[in-house]
Amino acid sequence: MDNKTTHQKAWFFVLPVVVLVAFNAIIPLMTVVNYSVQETFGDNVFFWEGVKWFEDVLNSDRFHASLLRQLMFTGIILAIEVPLGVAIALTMPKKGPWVSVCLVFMAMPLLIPWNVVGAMWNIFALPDIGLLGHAINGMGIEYNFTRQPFAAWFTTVLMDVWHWTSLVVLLAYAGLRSIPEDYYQAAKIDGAKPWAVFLHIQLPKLKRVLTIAILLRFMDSFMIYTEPFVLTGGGPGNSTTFLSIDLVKVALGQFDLGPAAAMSLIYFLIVLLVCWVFYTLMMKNEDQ
Amino acid sequence: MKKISAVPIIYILFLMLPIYWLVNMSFKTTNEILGTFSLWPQEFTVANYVKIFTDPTWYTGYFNSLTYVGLNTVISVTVALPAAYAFSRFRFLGDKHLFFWLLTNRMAPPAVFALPFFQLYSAIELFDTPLAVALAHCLFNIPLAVWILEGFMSGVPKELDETAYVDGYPFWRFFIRIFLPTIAAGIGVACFFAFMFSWVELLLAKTLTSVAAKPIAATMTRTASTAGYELGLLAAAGTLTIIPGAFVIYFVRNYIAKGFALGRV
Amino acid sequence: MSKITLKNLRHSYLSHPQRDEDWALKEMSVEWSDGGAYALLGPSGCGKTTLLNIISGLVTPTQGEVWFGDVEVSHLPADKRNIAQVFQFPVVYDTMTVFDNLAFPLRNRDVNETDIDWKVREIAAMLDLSETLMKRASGLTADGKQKISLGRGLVRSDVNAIMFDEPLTVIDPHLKWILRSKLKELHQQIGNTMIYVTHDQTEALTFADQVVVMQEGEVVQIGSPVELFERPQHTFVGHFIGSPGMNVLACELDQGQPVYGGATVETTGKVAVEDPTARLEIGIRPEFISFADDGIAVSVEKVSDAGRVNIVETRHGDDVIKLLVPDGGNVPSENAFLKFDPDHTQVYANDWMVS
Amino acid sequence: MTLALKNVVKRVGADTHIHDTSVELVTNQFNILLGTTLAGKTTLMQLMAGLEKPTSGEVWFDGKNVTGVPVQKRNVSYVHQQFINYPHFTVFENIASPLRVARISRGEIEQRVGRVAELLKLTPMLGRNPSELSGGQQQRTALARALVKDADVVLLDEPLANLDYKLREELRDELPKLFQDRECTVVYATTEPIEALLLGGYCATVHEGRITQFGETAKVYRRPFDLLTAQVFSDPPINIAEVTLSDGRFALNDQVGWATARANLTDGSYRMAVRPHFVTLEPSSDDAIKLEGQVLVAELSGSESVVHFEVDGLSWVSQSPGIHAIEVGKTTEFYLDKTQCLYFGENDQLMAA
Repeated sequence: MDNKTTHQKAWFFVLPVVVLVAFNAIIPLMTVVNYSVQETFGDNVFFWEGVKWFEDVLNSDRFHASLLRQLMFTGIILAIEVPLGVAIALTMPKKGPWVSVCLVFMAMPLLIPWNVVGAMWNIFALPDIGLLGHAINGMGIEYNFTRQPFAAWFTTVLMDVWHWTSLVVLLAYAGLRSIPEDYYQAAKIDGAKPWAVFLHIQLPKLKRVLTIAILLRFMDSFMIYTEPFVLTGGGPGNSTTFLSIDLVKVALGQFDLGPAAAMSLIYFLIVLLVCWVFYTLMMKNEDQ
Repeated sequence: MKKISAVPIIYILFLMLPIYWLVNMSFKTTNEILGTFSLWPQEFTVANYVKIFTDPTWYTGYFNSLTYVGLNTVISVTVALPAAYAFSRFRFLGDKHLFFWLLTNRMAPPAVFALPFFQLYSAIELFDTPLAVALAHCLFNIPLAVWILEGFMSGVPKELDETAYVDGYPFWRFFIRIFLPTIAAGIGVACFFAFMFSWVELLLAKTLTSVAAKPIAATMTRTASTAGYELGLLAAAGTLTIIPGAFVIYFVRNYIAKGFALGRV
Repeated sequence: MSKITLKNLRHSYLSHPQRDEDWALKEMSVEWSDGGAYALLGPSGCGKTTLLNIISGLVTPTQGEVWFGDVEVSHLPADKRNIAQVFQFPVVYDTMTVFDNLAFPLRNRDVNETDIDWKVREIAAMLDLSETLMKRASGLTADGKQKISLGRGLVRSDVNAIMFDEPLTVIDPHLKWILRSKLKELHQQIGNTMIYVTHDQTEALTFADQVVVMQEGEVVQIGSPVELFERPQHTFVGHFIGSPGMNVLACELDQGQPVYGGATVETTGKVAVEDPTARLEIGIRPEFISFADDGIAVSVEKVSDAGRVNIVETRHGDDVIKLLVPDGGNVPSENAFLKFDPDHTQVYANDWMVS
Repeated sequence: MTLALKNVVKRVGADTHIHDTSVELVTNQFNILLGTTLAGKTTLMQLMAGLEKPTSGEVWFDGKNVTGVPVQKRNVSYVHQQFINYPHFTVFENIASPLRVARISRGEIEQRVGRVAELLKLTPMLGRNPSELSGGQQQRTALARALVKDADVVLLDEPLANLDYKLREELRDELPKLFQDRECTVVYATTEPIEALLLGGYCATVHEGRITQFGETAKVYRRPFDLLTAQVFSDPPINIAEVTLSDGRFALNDQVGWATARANLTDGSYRMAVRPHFVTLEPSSDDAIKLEGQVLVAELSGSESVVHFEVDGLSWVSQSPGIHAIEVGKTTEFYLDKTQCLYFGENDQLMAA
């Protein structure tokens, strides 16, 4: 039974939140919408352009390329971070002093400013003076992420794995801890093998947290800007120019407000759409 | 002590390597960094740190960052508290839609909003103040705080509220004296996440500041581009930005797992 | 299936138990026959769950041995002991259907599918689960889920014993008795050894042939429901079983006969107590006291109407004595005297029955 | 303090939780609300406390309409089924909290808390936190908080339901004594008929959002107006059978019947209800009616045996004192005390007892 009481005065409680968020969300969003349908040549003079910018962006090879790169990047990091995070969470101690130690160390990358993460990996991966670059080159593999697109991708992905896998670990760990001990005992008594325990007990109970983990990682990796920008500047060439980097280049670099705004909206809608689909699937699953 | 599996240890080592390298660099002289490859500083120096602590362009950046992060944390959590209470306790017109709308703001790419934000905060003459950044970060931190707090509050039985009203507590007195201490862990977790996301975000922080309120992280990028490769200095500044985060994690370490357990991030 | 023997069992959760209280389970030896229905009954913290976990292998006893038939299993892990357990909160595999849940233990043991199908359907029929076999287990109500937990034990033919750990905790009050009697019925049909842990007297007495009453880590009596009611071996049993519980009144002993309130209380047979400093008490259940024309003089303090009976609270000196008077029976307002039924009056020395 | 509900209705969305209900509780007595879970007992108590507002109708305290008065101003106390205490306050502060809100002087608070703590055997625990207490002690703390403020109305919502049965027995014994010298109207919700009986006072039977009867507890139990009330007020469930009356004889079936002297009943069919403890293993008198039935289930509680059995497809429940070893499946004799049957006529109204 839903034991909430109906109380319209509750709106007063949420009013400050609504005002603050709306101020930050709606006004800028309106600005973007406004730009996206107009053309300007400076001096605050605008001309109505309709959906021209949207058509341009949707038909531009440049947008397609960065969207494709973005999708690839997000796909790769999800494919690595989620299974890796779950695997690490499964091997973490369940109690004792090690738990705190693990949690504190693992959470550290999450609290480093994103440009510092980029700078750190830049220094770490530099072919001559970086530990990683030095080590790879020392093994006889030629590696220079500022020149080789593949090396740049490799470094960017590795950096993201380093940066964000812990989030999946922490979520999965918390999910695992919420499984009552009885389930493990019952499985033992039923003679279940470790794989069956994972498949029939742990994974189903992790479903909810993993959905959240995937959703978050999808959103954040789709919006990624600072780390790759500081690390590679989007290069070499355009090889690591993801959507956000491209957008900022268009908007601030070239000051093409109209196309940038149209691109922003398309971008935002893609994120919203994917999240909405995900959210609905999640809710549907929970109802069952 | 119980035995610990090798996997987490290897993983932690992997996490610590780049950090170590950064710290390592920060204690080296520029000559050593550019001249030789060494696993630890050959000529140990704290000159980089001395520079940061004596040069106002560096340390004010540090203060600026802490100021807007602190401000944002306080604002986000303070306004989120009553809202989360409303969502956890009451049914009201449009509650579910409102909740979902709040969450969609967590999905807005900051890059999308960078320019309009610049214009908006210039228009209200808050540009280049810590308050501007603090308010802008509310965009994603308030929804987050509401989400986390709502989870914790729903775990407190409604009967506790009723008992307090029966005892004669007026609403606000109950809320502050009884309810907030009861969900202290949740407030801690919400503060942690608000702090975290405000501290790590740079795109908006950089866009909304120029000189007076420039965050430390922005100082770094500008140093890197204007003053050539002062890697040691950069590494020292980077190292210093890790410390507040490490500090905060240490304080909330026992709540992290619980905060995540609610599935509210 | 086999007999269960516990030899000189003792357990402490501390690494170096010193004092008496350090033992979660005090020394005990007991033998349970194959196919019996047993209950471990006691208040929370009495050690009954520790004992259950020792038998199922989730806890290794500090001292003593556990035997299943003629095999010592004290150091075998839970999965090697061939026991089944139903936990307080139902454990079902959410992703599977009811059928797959019931088949799970058999599939893990590589039983062929035809046998599995046959066995699962047989057990499902017994548990009234046939209708729901193809449904998702997660959609069932608490009692349905608890039946699945039980069913996973019943499908196996190699089970030495089935253990129940407070299995009715999450069941709706008005459905409890249905499941309670279902368990009893299943025991009679299947004939497995079953061990049932509970703090509820009705569950224990209804289910078990033999009830083990525990208090503070100690077994105070093992007996049939009738024995526990009529001849409690320990004052705790008298207090814990029955509502209201047994009256326990300090007494003296004169030539093997208890003396209470200056008068000799009749009992069957003489009482011999070796320890002269022992604390002596008589115990008599409210059911076995009646008003009489003479006997122990009391004042009537309170009469509570319990529908079927009246619970009368009387006072003799500092002692409160409760008795039951049938509905409509006469309760004197003045000059009341009590008579104890000699057949059901016991004498206790330091809480243990001596008569 | 008199407390009355006048035509109170409570609807939530499309569901009606309380149908038009009017009742005036008996001042300074135990008023028991008896009914199954979700019957509406809690909603009634919340309406009385002012924690919920009625959809329509009024709540009156001492001749004053208090319908719109918030709970803080009603001078009531409330104990929930769950053990609710302020987790970061000590037991002392928990008990003292209503007095602190009322700005009572420090000395008086200490004195009053001390007295109530003594009464509820909490004195040694005053310095502890609720989480360090056992369930029984936590509920005692909640009770102490309810007592300390001298409320006019004390609402106890199944306060013993979450306790082990021995603790429940102990606290149930103490409860009436706690309120003996207090001038307050107690409302006590319970699902257990035996608890209602032992607490005495007055009783309202609640079924699906309606009060079916209100009166002295013992009277409601012995003379239920209708079958529903009899069913609510019976555990184990009351036995119900169709009987026909003709020529001064009630007939249960072809074989079993008994003569009756009741002249006021017309011939026809009735529903007969008889409590399980009047269907026993031993005959209570010589003219008890013998029923031969097959035992379905035998349940033993601490001091009585409850046997479910079947006669000609009709299920019966018998309740006998003492613990008896009863074999399931066996045909056994049971004895019905015909003098204790209740007869219900049209609309299940009581016709004769």
